[in-house]
Amino acid sequence: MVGGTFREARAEREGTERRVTDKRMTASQAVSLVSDGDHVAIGGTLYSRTPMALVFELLRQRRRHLTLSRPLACYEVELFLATGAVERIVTSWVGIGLPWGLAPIFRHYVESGAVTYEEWSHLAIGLRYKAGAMGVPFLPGLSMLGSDIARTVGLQTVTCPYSGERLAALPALNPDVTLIHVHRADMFGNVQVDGYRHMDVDMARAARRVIVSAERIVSQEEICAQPSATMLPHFAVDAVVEAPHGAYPHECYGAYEADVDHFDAYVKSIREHGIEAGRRYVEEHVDGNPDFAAFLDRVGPERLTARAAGAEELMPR
Amino acid sequence: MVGGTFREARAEREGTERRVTDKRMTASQAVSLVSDGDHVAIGGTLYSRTPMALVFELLRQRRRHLTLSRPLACYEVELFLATGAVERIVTSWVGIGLPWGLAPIFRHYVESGAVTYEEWSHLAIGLRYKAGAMGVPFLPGLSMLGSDIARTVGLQTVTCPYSGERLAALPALNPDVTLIHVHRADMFGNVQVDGYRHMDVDMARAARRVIVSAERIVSQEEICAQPSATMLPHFAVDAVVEAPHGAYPHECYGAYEADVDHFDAYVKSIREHGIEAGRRYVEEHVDGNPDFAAFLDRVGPERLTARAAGAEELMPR
Amino acid sequence: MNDVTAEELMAITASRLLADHKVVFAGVGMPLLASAVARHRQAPNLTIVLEGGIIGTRLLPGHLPISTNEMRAAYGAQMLTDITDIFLFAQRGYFDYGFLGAAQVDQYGNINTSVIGSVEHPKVRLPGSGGANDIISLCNEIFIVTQHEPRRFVQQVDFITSPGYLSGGDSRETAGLLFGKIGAVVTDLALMDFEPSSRRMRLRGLQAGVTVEHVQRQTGFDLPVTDDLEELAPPSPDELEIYRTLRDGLAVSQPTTPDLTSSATVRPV
Amino acid sequence: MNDVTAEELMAITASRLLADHKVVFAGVGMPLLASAVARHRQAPNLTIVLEGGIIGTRLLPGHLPISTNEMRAAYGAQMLTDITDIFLFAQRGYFDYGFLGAAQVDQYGNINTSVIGSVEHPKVRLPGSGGANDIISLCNEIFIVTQHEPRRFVQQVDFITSPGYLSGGDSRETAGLLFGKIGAVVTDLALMDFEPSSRRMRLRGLQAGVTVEHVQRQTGFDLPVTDDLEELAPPSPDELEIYRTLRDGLAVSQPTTPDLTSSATVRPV
Repeated sequence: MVGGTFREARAEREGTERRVTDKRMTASQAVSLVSDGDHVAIGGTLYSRTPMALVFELLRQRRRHLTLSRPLACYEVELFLATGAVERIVTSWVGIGLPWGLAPIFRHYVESGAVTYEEWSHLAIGLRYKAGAMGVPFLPGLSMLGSDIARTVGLQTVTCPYSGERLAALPALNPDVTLIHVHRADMFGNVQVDGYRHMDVDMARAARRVIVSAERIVSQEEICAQPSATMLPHFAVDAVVEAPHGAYPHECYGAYEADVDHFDAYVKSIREHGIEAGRRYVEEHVDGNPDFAAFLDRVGPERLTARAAGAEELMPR
Repeated sequence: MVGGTFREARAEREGTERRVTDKRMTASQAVSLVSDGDHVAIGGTLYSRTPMALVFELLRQRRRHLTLSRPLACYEVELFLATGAVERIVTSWVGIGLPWGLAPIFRHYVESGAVTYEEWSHLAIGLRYKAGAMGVPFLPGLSMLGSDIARTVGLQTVTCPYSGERLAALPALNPDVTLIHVHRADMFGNVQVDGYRHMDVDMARAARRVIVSAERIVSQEEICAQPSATMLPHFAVDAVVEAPHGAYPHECYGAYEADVDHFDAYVKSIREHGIEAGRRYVEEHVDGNPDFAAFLDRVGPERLTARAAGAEELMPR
Repeated sequence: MNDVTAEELMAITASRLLADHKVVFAGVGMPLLASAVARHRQAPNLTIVLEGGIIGTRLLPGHLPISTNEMRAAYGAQMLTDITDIFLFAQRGYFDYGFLGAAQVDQYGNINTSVIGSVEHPKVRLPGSGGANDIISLCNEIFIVTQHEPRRFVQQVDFITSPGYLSGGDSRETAGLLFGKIGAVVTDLALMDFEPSSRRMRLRGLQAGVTVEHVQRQTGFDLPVTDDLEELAPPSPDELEIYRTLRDGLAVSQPTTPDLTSSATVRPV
Repeated sequence: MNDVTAEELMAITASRLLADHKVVFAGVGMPLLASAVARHRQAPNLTIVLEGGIIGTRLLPGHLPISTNEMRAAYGAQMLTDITDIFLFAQRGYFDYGFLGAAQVDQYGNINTSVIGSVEHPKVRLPGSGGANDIISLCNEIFIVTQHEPRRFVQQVDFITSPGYLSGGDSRETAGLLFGKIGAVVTDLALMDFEPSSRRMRLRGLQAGVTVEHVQRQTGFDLPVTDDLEELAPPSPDELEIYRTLRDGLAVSQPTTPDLTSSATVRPV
């Protein structure tokens, strides 16, 4: 299992400055907060509200020896694997999506033993982030018990001092850096999202540093107009990156649907060319553009507009 | 400490019907779900979003041997005490509000030993409801430790099986019935509130039965138009009572401020006449009216309108 | 009936397990489709919950979700929250049914979606648990739907990702899994349940035209047959129309007004 | 200075403890008022958090809240959440300061707001902890503000509602309170802190015109004096105007644009 003690996590949090200051920066500046060997948690789930603008920048900067954690991981993990950036994956599921079958690059690295896949249940990942966010070293739960995933990760149990019941003890997961993508943020880092929140709140509050990319940078007044919609306060956020369509080709609730054609093309290419195709994807889409906006330009406005229209159709009215 | 085991709480929850049906009823019908000896949790906090229409009905029905729990309790607890309804109070604070000093009826019953005040810290109450809501028998925390309140309630500790740290173990608190007041509910019991949520979510999900009063009954379409604002889904709610101004004389965020003049009059009267004034309050304001709407009629529309205007002035715009 | 696909057969048979006014925690794919069919037929008040933080999804016909974490899965929902919160509802006992697919299932209903071979030296590393371990551990009654093939129905799974009855008897409870039972396994050939004391899987019903022998040949372990073995009704035209319309997107009337239809629950187990 | 009330003196002295760009978890009453004064003076980027689920309150002058759970307390907030969530932020280490009043405090900074007499046979049953136990256990540095009277400053509190340094030395840590320190106690007579190893309260500063002897007479235990005892500056006209305007409601300009004022922090300890 990864991570320091919860005392260290607390001490780091205490020692962190909570300056109310303009935290806007480029993705490149923000991602420089990530060091080789860090545990990076990637917000959203599967292909929903993944901070792709930040993920692309992290791929570009070619960090090494990373641990990556997520609730459910999608093809972005394959890109980190293919470029040799990651040593350990902590999640409950790795794939691309049901119709695309198994993820071949993931299979290669994990089956060969080159990379460790630390598999927990979905709720276990959630409770691990939540323990980290709550500032406790573990939380009790009732899943994982009796399974081989419990055995593989070395799950411990804890006995309730009142009822005598034995429960699973999920150890706190405190990422070094958490990346999330949101709908709105002000320059100080107060952030709001629409729709489901995935595990973003706990993942961010468990972390040592938090980088947020946002569809829109708004005024503090706009945040304060709907204070109940605020998901994280400024003092839980270290960097704010403006990134319209910043989850593309993944979806952003209410803003745009996922681009499944993009996944199709990716999967077709890795089925034909293997790991090399993963590297080529990074060369073409990440290294081949100066920044994420340039990548989106090459995707083209028609495609982005169509995904936005698809989202619009699914919204309550 | 009160309450059955978490296994019993789970078994009750499993056995409960989750019918999607019209759950609207009168306060009188709804409150008949409460039995003598029950543990009743009262939603909101202090004088904010207290379900007063339901509280008045519970006072009218003169239940006996109740346990009452809340995050912070206000003068409503004195009314239950004065009418002999309550045996035990589980909370972190009992008063009326800072300017009104100590609560004399509360003092009388607790100092004489007639009623037990089980005092926990504010967070401890929150984690106790949360443990109940999460379906676990306890949650770990880092307050209460070293204090005499821990000693008095028999707080146990738990050792983290990973770090070896010793933490406070807050035992699950599963009320028999939770009463909450909300801004909007549909007839099935999907409910939404504006502003802060107090501990309503955990308190409701920890409970065996949940009674909701609502400022407005709305269509399911209105709920579905803002699904992220839904605080409890229909299957966590057993009864829905329409109660405009249903938190009066307490506040309801965005709708009306508290009526501090009403508190002034109450406090003046108990300072002069003691417990008897508490009983008289119930006779006059509860028993003296056929229902809560009639009580509000006697309060008068001018007073209600003024409190609504005060609320309007404080809202973001 | 030649034109009924195995997937249609499974989804429709499975849909009949779901009674009205219940809450089902559905995995994506067949479990979700089966739940949607039930909602359009005998269970208009069925509440479908998805792990993506979604309560009360309605689905837009022809725009079915690929995952449990996307807008299509949230269509028409009454409540959107977060992932962990959904599982905590399950842990509290709110969810009558947990509904899962399975890559590999054994005679005690244990599911493997982690690895073929050993975890140390995997032959195939599968995606992993996702929410399956939690759903099977926390929901009140579990239904499993999968294709009936010998490589899927094995004596003992290579790896217990999601615990059924573990090694049978009371081993599930002993492991600390205090709640939930594995109610049924539905396939394109049969309906199975579990013997109450040994907790071994047994044959309860046959899809139309399927023999006990055929089911046994497609099963990697000995499958006892219950005394009251029944033949399952083939998908009705009505069921097929609902299924296909959901999938392909012609208009299906949404059961938006609960309690108007109170058709008796079709529940073969 | 005759017209400065004890409450004004305490709130203004306490307000100077708060540095800019910090997060303060404030109790209602004087702690909140002192925090608001700081925000309008040396700490325009101070974030005030209240246990009612409120982050970043601004307060509307003349409409001060009576509790931490009401609209007046939420005025201008950046985030509204629930009560437990606020305390969990504290438990994680986000809150630089915890700021409390006290009915009774002892030489180790333990606070009693539960009972005068014994809990079994109370002379006076006080309201209880509220959030005070959690604030003092979980925030990074604690400030206590209260009136200086012998009945409030006792050798040993009747009941430890909210643990300071317990019985001194490392007893706080030993009890499992791993974090936080009691930074200062502010009264209408003096400023106190705690000796680093014994953790006993000591006199650090005197309000203008107050003698060591007077403070000692008003204190129910022996109060050592630090070598660098200082005289605290009396409230400035500026501070008094801010305080009174907040309380009474004439216009005070809101510090809405952070980082434009970067006045040096006035911090006497």
